[in-house]
Amino acid sequence: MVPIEHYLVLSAVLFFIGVLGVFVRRNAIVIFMCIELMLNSANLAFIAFARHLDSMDGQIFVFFVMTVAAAEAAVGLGIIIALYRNRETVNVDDINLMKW
Amino acid sequence: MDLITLSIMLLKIIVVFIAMLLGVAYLTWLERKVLGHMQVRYGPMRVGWHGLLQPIADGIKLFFKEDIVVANANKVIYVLAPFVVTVCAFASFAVVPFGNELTIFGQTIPLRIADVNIGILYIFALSSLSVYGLTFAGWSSNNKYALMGGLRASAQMISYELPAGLSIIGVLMLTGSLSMVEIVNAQKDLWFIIKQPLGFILFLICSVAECNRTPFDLPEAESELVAGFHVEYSSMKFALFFLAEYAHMIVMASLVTTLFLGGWHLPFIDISSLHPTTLIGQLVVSLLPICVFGVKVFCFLFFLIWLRATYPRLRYDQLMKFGWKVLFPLALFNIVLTAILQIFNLL
Amino acid sequence: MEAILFYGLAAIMVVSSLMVILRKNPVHSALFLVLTFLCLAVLYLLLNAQFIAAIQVIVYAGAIMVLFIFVIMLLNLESEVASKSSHGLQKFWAMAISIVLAISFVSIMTVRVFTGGKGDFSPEAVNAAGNSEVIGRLLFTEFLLPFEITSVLLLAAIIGAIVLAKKKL
Amino acid sequence: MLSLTIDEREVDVKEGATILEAAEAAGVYVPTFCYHKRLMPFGACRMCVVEVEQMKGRLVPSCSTPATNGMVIHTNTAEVRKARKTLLELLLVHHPLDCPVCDKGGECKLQDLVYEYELTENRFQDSKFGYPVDYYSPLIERNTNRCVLCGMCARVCDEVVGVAAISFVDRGFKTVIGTNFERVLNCEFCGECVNICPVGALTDKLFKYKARSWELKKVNTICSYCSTGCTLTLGIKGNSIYRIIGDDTIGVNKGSLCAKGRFGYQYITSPERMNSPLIKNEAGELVRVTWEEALERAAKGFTEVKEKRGAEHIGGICSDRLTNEEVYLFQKFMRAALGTNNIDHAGGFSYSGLLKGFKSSLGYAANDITLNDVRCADVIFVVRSNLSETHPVIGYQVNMAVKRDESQLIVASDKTIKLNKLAAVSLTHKPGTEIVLLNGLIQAIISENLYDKELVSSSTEGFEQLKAKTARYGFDYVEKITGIKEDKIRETARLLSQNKKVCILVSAGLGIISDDEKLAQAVANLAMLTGMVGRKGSGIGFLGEKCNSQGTLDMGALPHLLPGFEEVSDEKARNAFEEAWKTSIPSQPGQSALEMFEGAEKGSINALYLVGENPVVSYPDTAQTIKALESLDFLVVQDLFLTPTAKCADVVLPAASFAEKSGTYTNFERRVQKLNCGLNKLEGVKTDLEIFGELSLKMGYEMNTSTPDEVMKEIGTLVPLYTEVNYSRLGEEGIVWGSPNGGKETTLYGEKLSKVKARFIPVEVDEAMLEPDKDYPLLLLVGSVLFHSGSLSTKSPELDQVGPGGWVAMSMEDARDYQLTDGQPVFVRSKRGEIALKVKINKKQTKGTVFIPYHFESQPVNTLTSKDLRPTFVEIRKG
Amino acid sequence: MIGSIIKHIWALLCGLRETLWYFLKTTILGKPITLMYPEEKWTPYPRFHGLHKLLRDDNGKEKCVACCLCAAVCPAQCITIETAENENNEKYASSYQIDISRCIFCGYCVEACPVGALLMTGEYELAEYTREGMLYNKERLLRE
Amino acid sequence: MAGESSGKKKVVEKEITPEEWGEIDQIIADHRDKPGSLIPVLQQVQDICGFLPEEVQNRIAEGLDVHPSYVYGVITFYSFFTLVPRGRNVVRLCMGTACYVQGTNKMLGKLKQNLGIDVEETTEDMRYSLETVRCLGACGLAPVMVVNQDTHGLLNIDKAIEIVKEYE
Repeated sequence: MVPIEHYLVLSAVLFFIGVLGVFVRRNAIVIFMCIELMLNSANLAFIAFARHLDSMDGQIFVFFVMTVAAAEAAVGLGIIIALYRNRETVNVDDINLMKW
Repeated sequence: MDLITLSIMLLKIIVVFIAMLLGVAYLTWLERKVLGHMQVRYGPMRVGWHGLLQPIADGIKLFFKEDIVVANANKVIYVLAPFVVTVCAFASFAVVPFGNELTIFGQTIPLRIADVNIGILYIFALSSLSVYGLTFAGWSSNNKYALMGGLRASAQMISYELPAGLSIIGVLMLTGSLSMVEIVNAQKDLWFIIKQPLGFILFLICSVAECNRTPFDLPEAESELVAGFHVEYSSMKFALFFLAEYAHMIVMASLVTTLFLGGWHLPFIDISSLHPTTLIGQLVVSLLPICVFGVKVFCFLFFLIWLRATYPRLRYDQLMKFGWKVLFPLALFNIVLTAILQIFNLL
Repeated sequence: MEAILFYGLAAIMVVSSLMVILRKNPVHSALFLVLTFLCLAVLYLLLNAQFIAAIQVIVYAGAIMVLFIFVIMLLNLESEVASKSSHGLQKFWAMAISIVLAISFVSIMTVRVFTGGKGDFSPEAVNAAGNSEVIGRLLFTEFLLPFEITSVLLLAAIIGAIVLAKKKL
Repeated sequence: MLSLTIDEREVDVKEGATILEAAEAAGVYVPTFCYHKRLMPFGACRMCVVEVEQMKGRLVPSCSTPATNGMVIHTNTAEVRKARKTLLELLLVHHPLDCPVCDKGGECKLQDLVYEYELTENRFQDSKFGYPVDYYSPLIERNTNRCVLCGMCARVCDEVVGVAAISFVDRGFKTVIGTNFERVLNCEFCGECVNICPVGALTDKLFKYKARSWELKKVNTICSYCSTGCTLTLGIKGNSIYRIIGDDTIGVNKGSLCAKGRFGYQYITSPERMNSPLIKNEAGELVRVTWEEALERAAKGFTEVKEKRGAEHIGGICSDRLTNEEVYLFQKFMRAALGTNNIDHAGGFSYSGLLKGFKSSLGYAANDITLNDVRCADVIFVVRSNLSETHPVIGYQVNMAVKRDESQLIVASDKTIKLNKLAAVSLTHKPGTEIVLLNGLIQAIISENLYDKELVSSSTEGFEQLKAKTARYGFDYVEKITGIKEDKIRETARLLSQNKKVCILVSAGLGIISDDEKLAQAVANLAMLTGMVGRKGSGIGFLGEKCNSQGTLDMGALPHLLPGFEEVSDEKARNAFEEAWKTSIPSQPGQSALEMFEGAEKGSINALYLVGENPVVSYPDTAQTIKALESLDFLVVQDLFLTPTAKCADVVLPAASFAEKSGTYTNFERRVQKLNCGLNKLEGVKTDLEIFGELSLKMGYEMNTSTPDEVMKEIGTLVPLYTEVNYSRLGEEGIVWGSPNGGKETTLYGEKLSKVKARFIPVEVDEAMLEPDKDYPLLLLVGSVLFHSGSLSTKSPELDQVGPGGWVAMSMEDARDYQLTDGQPVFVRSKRGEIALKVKINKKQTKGTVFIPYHFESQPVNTLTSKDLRPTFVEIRKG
Repeated sequence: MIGSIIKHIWALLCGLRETLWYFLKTTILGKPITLMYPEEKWTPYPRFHGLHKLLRDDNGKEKCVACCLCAAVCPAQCITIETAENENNEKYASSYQIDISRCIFCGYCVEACPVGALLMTGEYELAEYTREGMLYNKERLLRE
Repeated sequence: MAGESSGKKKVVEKEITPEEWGEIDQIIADHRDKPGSLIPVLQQVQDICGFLPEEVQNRIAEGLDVHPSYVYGVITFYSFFTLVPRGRNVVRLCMGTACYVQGTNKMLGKLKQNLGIDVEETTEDMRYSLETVRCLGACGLAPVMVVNQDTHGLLNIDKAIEIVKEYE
């Protein structure tokens, strides 16, 4: 039985890799993927706690998180496509105007 | 897990794998033969009696062909893609119950590789993973035809996975379980094709689309895209795609059989209730479900080939429109209908 | 067995998630992310959450990531050129994150805060009833309101996505 | 000027033009069979009928109806078309429809018109003629079944060529074009009839069944035989010439050709052509080697001689068949790369008269008339020139001038020649007495005060001297020497001096003795006296034997002249060349060809470079020539064939023929014309230009020019005469150097000799040397004949067939005296040697002379001749 | 609306019936239209454009007069003729060659022939192992 | 052609005597250098020799500076000139339209039979030559026959034979 701490550490590592990615990368899609990674690390923590506490709530939460992630992915990618169509770039440094 | 269980498990895997390979091989032969006859031709005739050795000849030919890796391809992904597809197709069969139980030498062997309680989800998960194979094959070839084929394939599979998934909700509602074995057992008396005719038809159509078969074979529409996502593949890599496609067909056939055609059950006769005393009798009773299952799978495969011989290809927008605007609402309608009927205990 | 599986998978996940942010080619990033998710799905299985594992594969790997890859291929993105401006920023954030990480490591490993009363859903109980069944029941009883709200969210997302992505309405 | 309307087009034409000519001027096409620009209107075919509004009620033949002012003509009305169609139907009644095997198929006028008039069926039916086909005439095949009786062949043969070998025979339905008693053809075989025949009745035998006309690529180039400079149209398929035709729209010849030009091309594809360089090995045999080795060897040989003995011990002789560019590079090679002035061409014989005589008298070594002047002349004086054989196409012009425009022709010749038929005055003199005759004419003109006093006094010098020297050539004396009577001399003198356009034509190289120089001076005297030179349309034509006789002079293949007639000793001129060539040129004039051969024997010449020259056959005194060649240290011969001379060589380099190279030839008119390369070079040969360039490079001197175009550019910068000449300006007509605007503006010497200071140089000959020996009573004449010129033509089997060698022509009287019959084998012997030949009795040969053509290797007539430039006498005995 | 859907579905079913019908017919009665080629030969139609043939006249003399019209009209330029004169002063083709690998079997040559010396036979088995084998010379074209 | 067809016919050999050659040369010499003199010369020569054989033609051609083929062409053009010796009496039968319909064709056959020669041939005794002409311009007298210079009209077969017989 792996102790829950290990799961949590893994979750934290993944989360911070995601954070780092968001800050480091300039490609909007990759940034978006990093956000997904962060969500998943959170999910891992949820599931680990659910297992640890013999509770189902964590899994239910993950279910909701996934739903939100799916919605977010749909809308986010829609935005990126719209952006690309207008600016011909997905580099966030180049997308620095509020309006165009 | 003792050693015997493990070895039996391994044996099952090997048998099923070899059966799949042979099935695929002779499925190609069957397809060519049936298509030929439907078009008033012979089909393969030269290699072996009525071309029976043709699949082997084809296999050898494919094996010995030059393996080309396109110059500007993304090498890793290019090589990876066919494996992804093949693995997904073959792995799906793991949860299919192709028979009841084989009792031999005192051992009771369930005729399935694994009974997972989310079996149906497992299959869906794998089929959604196989999308990667197609997409990457198309993308990594660095060829516009391949890319178009790959995009079409993934779009088509994603679109049709949805109505497919929804159309079996009815079955799941009736069964109350995601386990394949449970689903089969729930049809002991009456096949779900009777209880879920709409679901069956929807799933039938979706499964054809999932297999990328005519009339939904847009990903490899040769008149427009040369050969679709695998246009740049040759030799064994091409063979793997080929293998995967036909394995996928067999999986889909098994799925339809399991979900709607009662799996290994015979109509009106409950095989599992028979308990013959002789060894031979036991063997027959054990193997009969496999044959029943096989016949049903064969029928569905024949149906797929029959479709191919009959219908022309759809246009891409028609395909998408049909998936989203016809099948999707109908599947939802089927769920609602099933729910209502179940509430009033009519099913 | 379980431990080996966990550490192996954890290693793969860390490496592949690092690759997600290190590879220049967004397609590679996406691929590694898929690998991470698949490993995560296995971890879920280890954590006795079969349904979530399946959903993880179907939704994350099968749908969301496919969408990502779709978009990447559709936009035919070039490999990213490292921008100089982010360099200083990177150092700063690496520093910041490592500090936060270190703090969390220490806190997680040393301060055993995660103790509490056990719930009703022991693995045995869940397996007896069926994982999906349990989740289904909970969703339609205790969590009915959030569940319904989610559907509204999804509807909004569908409409939003269409509005955003469609060239001409 | 007349103005008329043809098919709604207004057109102005000259008075006297026919309707057809007017239509041509208006650009209206009228079909014809029997009309040809070069011929008189005949009106035989009626194909050219047109409708004239003023002449309602009938159709008029446009080729023979003069146009009148205000005529309104329709050439393509329904009625006209109907008439033409009916005519075609009638022609097709007897015409065999064997177009598939007819060599005219594809360029047949009848075929074209039948197609044009959409004649799909014939209302008239009759049996075909079935006359026997003349398969037996050499070179020309006559199939009278196909004849449409346009008569063009007979007319061209009569009107242009002046032979009339064929004519209309019989009458009514049975009329055919035939020869005398339907024998095989025995004519000049110029092929003009073949060229002009609109259908397949007269066809080229060489071309028979070889190829279809549409398969042939047509390349216009310049003939490589005589100095007329005719434009040939080669018919090329694959890499060989299948036929040669004349295109009547271009060239000085306007489509006319002679037998040599038309049929003498087979030497190009002769199997005897060398296709690899040869080197003499230790054993003294010539062995095949690569170009690299051969050039290496040649360069080494020259270098050795140069280093051991000095550059002045090397000599070079080129043929006057090389192009201007090649001659230029040759002399540049000799002068710049080797550093010697020992350069000459054609044994120093060809054109030497023109060179020395004209240059000393008139300042230019060039003619100042054009072929058109000959055609338009009032009086043509032909001196010692058998034009119809040596320059047949010029002969055609003379023929037309006399027959059509009634020019007066004066022929001074030592035997009866073809032109005598046309001559107003025939001066048949004793052999070798031309100069006496000319002096007699000068004396007559001066004594009768007929000379152009203004010109003589203003532009010339030495008149008094001339007058004094010629005073002794009284009529009696001249008659005694030449046999020409006083009245004929007087008539000639009057004709020459009282007409405006007078041309004198003289041939080079026909002399019994090499008195070309004196003859040229005598002719120049006569011309200056009568004011011919410097007058437009008049002048002297000194006709060279080879295609580029003039150009070879222009390009300075001479021991004492640089290109453009600049003296080697002239420091300023030499410096210009030295600067351009970046080398130094010896200031001393080199040795001439004959001197070089003499020097070879004496040891003052040790290496020779012979380009296209075959001295063993063509130089006098063969025995001595061979001796000279053998005493050389090193000999390089560059030729098409392995000639007897080449067999003596240390290095033999195979060269390309005229059809295989580009370049320019300068004809006797000074017209520089472009050769267009038609064939790919024979495997293993190089053009002379390439050889000179590469050899020079091997010798360590770089020419910097590799293509003819570049060479011509260099020539243009160095030679003022050729400044105008560059390839982009050389159209199909070429450029006449020294005459801006293509010769339209002025003559070479300028109006009234304004450009030069002309000098009378009195000439006299030693009449005594013409007295025959007792032992050798017959005077030997050598020269070229109709079917042969130089050794190339003898390599063309078909020409050899009509003009085989191995004969000696004798007069009937001599033959009777010696009791010889035609074809009898005899030995001809002189002091120097003896050869075996067959007798050919020629009625036109003058008594006391024999004639032997000098082209044939099989009859080395030069074993009889001497180098001392004195007449050769021979005796004949039966073999 | 429903009616039209049913109609369409019926049409789809009809299609299925048709293919099944052929399948059964072929499988049971076994009369496919396939020609088992090397064993069974196809009989070309009378106007099939196959290999050329040079004809001889009644006396056994070749009809070709070497007019080169076939070579001139050939759009693929696959006919090469060398002409010569025979002992009767008649024109004949000393060499007549068709490069069948370049021939497009348009039949213009046959139409162009003024003496009817050329014919296109039903010969369609023209595969060869060498390029040289695709060059049909006069002897091969004159074959019976 | 003319040359060939004459080969089939009976040709009577006749040599030209040296005296005749002398006369021929004289005629040529008289007409030399006069343009257009060929036909008169030919006429006079034929009067002497009775025909114009090849050697005579060549002599004339050479003498008048014209090509032999031209002479030959002129001779073959005019039916008056003959290449073979003619008989002393030349019988010319009109084959013009008027005469023909009046039966000269039959008459010709009869004459041929009677004289034993074909058209344009000469009897072996050199007495008769038979020729046909197109029209003599005496259609009013049809059928017409001309013997030497005498014209006989309104003939029938017997009359014609009678007339012919009168000429020696």
